[in-house]
Amino acid sequence: MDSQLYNYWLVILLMMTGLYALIARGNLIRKIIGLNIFQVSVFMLYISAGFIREGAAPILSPNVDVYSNPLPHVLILTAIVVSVATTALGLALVIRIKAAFGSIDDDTLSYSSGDSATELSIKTQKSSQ
Amino acid sequence: MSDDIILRIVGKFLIPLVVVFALYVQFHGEYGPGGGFQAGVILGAALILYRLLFGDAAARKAVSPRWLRLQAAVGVLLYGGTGVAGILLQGQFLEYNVLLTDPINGQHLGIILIELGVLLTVSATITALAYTFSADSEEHLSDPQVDASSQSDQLRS
Amino acid sequence: MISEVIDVALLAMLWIISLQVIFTRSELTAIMVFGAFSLICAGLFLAMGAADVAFTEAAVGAGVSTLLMLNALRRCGTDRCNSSRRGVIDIRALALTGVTGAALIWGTRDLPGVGLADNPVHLHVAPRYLQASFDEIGIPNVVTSVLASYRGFDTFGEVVVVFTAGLGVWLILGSGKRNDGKADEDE
Amino acid sequence: MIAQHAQILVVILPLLCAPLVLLLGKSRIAVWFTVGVLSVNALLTWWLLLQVLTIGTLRYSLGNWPAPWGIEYRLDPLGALLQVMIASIAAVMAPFLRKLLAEEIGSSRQYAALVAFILLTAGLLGIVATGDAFNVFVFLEISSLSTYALIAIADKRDALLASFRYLIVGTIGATFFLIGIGLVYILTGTLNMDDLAVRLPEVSHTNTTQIALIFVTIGIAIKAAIWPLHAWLIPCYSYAPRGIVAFLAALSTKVALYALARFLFGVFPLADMPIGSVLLEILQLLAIAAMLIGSAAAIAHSNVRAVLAYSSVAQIGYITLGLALATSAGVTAAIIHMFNHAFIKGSLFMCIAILATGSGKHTLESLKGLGHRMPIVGIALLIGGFSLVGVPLTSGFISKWFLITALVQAEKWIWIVAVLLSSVMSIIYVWKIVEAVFDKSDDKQVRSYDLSVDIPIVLLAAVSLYIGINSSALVSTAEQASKWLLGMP
Repeated sequence: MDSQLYNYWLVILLMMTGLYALIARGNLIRKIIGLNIFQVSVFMLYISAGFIREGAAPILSPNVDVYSNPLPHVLILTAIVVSVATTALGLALVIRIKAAFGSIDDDTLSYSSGDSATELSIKTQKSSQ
Repeated sequence: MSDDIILRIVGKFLIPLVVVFALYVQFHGEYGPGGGFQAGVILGAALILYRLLFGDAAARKAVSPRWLRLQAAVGVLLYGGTGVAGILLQGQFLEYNVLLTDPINGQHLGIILIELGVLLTVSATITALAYTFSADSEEHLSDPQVDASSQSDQLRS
Repeated sequence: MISEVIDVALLAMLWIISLQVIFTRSELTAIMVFGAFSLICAGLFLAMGAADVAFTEAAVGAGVSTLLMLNALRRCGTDRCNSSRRGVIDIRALALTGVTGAALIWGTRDLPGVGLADNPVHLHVAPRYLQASFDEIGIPNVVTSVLASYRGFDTFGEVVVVFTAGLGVWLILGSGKRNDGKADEDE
Repeated sequence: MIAQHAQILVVILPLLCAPLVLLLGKSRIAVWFTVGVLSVNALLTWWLLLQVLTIGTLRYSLGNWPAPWGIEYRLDPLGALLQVMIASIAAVMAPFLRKLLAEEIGSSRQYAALVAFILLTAGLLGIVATGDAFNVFVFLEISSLSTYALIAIADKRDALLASFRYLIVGTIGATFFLIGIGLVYILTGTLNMDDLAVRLPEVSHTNTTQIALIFVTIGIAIKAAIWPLHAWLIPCYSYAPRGIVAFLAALSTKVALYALARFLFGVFPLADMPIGSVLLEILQLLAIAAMLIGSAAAIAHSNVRAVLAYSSVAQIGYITLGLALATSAGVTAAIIHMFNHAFIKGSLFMCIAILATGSGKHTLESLKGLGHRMPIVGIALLIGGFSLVGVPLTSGFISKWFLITALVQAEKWIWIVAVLLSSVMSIIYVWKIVEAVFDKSDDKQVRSYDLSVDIPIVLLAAVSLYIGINSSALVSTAEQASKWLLGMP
């Protein structure tokens, strides 16, 4: 049995590589890439679980008996969409952070201690109208 | 916008093909891989290609951002509306069997409707994302509070 | 046996590629590497009988995500990562991922092997989809049946997620004239 | 017909309301439409709660596919109580939010923010309503994505950073949750929570189940901001738009705690699992640490929103402690505090938001004497503060009373000392705020009243007072809910 688990373990190695990139690298875009690799590897975990040797893609056809499990496929289709949605939102934030802080290096980004020191002056004026 | 005449002419032929391919993926989803989501991405890609070849202004004229928001909202409503139709026809939410007298036909109709909803929302969102992400003017994003010095040392590479 | 060799070879290749994402200095390289990573993943999905997932991963991971990343990079305008962390092994991250990975490997040790037809995952719930979906729904692609009908509500949630993301990006980035407070209807 | 479908309508009404509001655009109808839908929704949840309390668990098969094959909605007393809380607070806060959003982000994108708020509400309701583990993930992401967007619309650059960091941490949490769900799915082949509860005992001793439990717990704990995974919460609560933070502080962590309770007691066979009791012990320790460290940090800060954020970390500790006792009394106390704290923190953040409207600042200094200018807000703040401390005749007292009773029953004497110590610390930080707000002020001019703001604040504060005086309905509901949750009806 054990010999057939290498698939899971390689997938876990991939996950951890993504997670490492996410934590260790300072650039925010790189963090998003790491996050994506982490998530895609998790998808691979699901698909590996649904895999059956000699099994065909689950599209019914009269001369096929064994199909791979369709349920993980459906779950991962949803998860891929969720992942790209998160990526889009994250990258939009990165663009705004670059505009606001002038940097996308996590080490140089920090909250300003003063409360309203960083409020956009124009906005504050507008709200008083 | 591309000034290369060859690119534009090839593009003119290519874009309808991409759209047809998207529709194929959409409606072939019952028999092979594909469906609303994949078709939506491809349709979005066709619009992005159009924008690359004919420029931002032309693309916005063809498909305005306001229209895209409308389309995305309609997609969600179509999906949810199909579900609500199941309730109105004495079934459960998202029960397609009751949509038509024959349950199998009902399932077909239901799946076609919701896949259409997926297509509308996904293609609109992908296109809208491309519009907002590749907006060329950046001045509106610059923060008035960030002084010039911090920006000047972040030179473009 | 051959398929297993290909499988391991592809996974090992993926790992080497993904290491690039940690070590490369250029963000552009990292993005392109991620695109390749996604594409190979799509190939693996296809090899494991997940045609729909492969299609989507190729379109979304290698297509949309990479495109969005490139656009973000262009607008951020810094290719070289001038982080002080570059090249340094991050002990904290290494420890955290090490522990997590070890826990996962320990947790998967007593799982049934990959690819066996009598795994519990194939014996419950899924058989009905494969056996009855053609009579109950009438279309051959079981993934579409499950996605659109049996678990149609997840897909509704998925559409709402896409809608939310579009709305969110519009709220964060769009409406170009944030500061004059008018006429952002059509931007 | 509505009766039969109420369970699903509660979630799909806001889900469909969101795109409609986007279509309606800037018109005034959009706002009233939203308030209308959310009010109808709140009424539906009340009706559902009464149903659940009389009939028992309600089930609804989506698409009419039976349970493990299709997605099932499942409402037990705890879920119904949570839904009442979410829908009521959302309905009451909607006009308040519109007002504050208009002030903070300008009217042009305000309706889009309103759409995101409706989606957030729908996401939270969906997490509570569903009986399918993967569906929890989908709705968790709907609520999370709308939260990230709503935090980032504040026109402060710190809000962008807070939102981004929350996005990264939150997505790691969601992915951990996905890994955990995947592992139990591989073991059992099912995703339905009740079906999992039936099938997991057979494999309760495998490594995989232990690791799955740990990953699910960590994933949800990040969303619930259980110490030490709370770091995202402080900047988010400190920099998010003032109106949004009131809603987030009231509800989002509570829903995550509900999900934690569901998975700990309703899915995993905790008693049979080798790590089950260890995990509960660890959660208790983390809860104690959260109470003490959170309260201490709240005392140390001078930004009122940071004070309240750290106070939330401490209060989440109380709830976690009650849950981790895993006794009927403990879980009852946790449920009561979940409910009370939602109203207390919601009203406190609303008060602070209104008090800070003029200056846009949230330091103790900038709030000085404002209680005299806005007496209604000031009194609501006082009630909320007293409640947070646990003064008798407020809802906070009821929470603490039940928690301490549960600890006495479980003979956890040291934990009682910690709870009391944390309560004393809460007196200090609440006093700081109250002292500043009611400081002597030269400007005694009373602000003109604004119904769309004052009514929500008064309502939320009134709930705290009412529960403090007459808690029997809440207590009996919570007792019933904890019995269902622990599987001893």
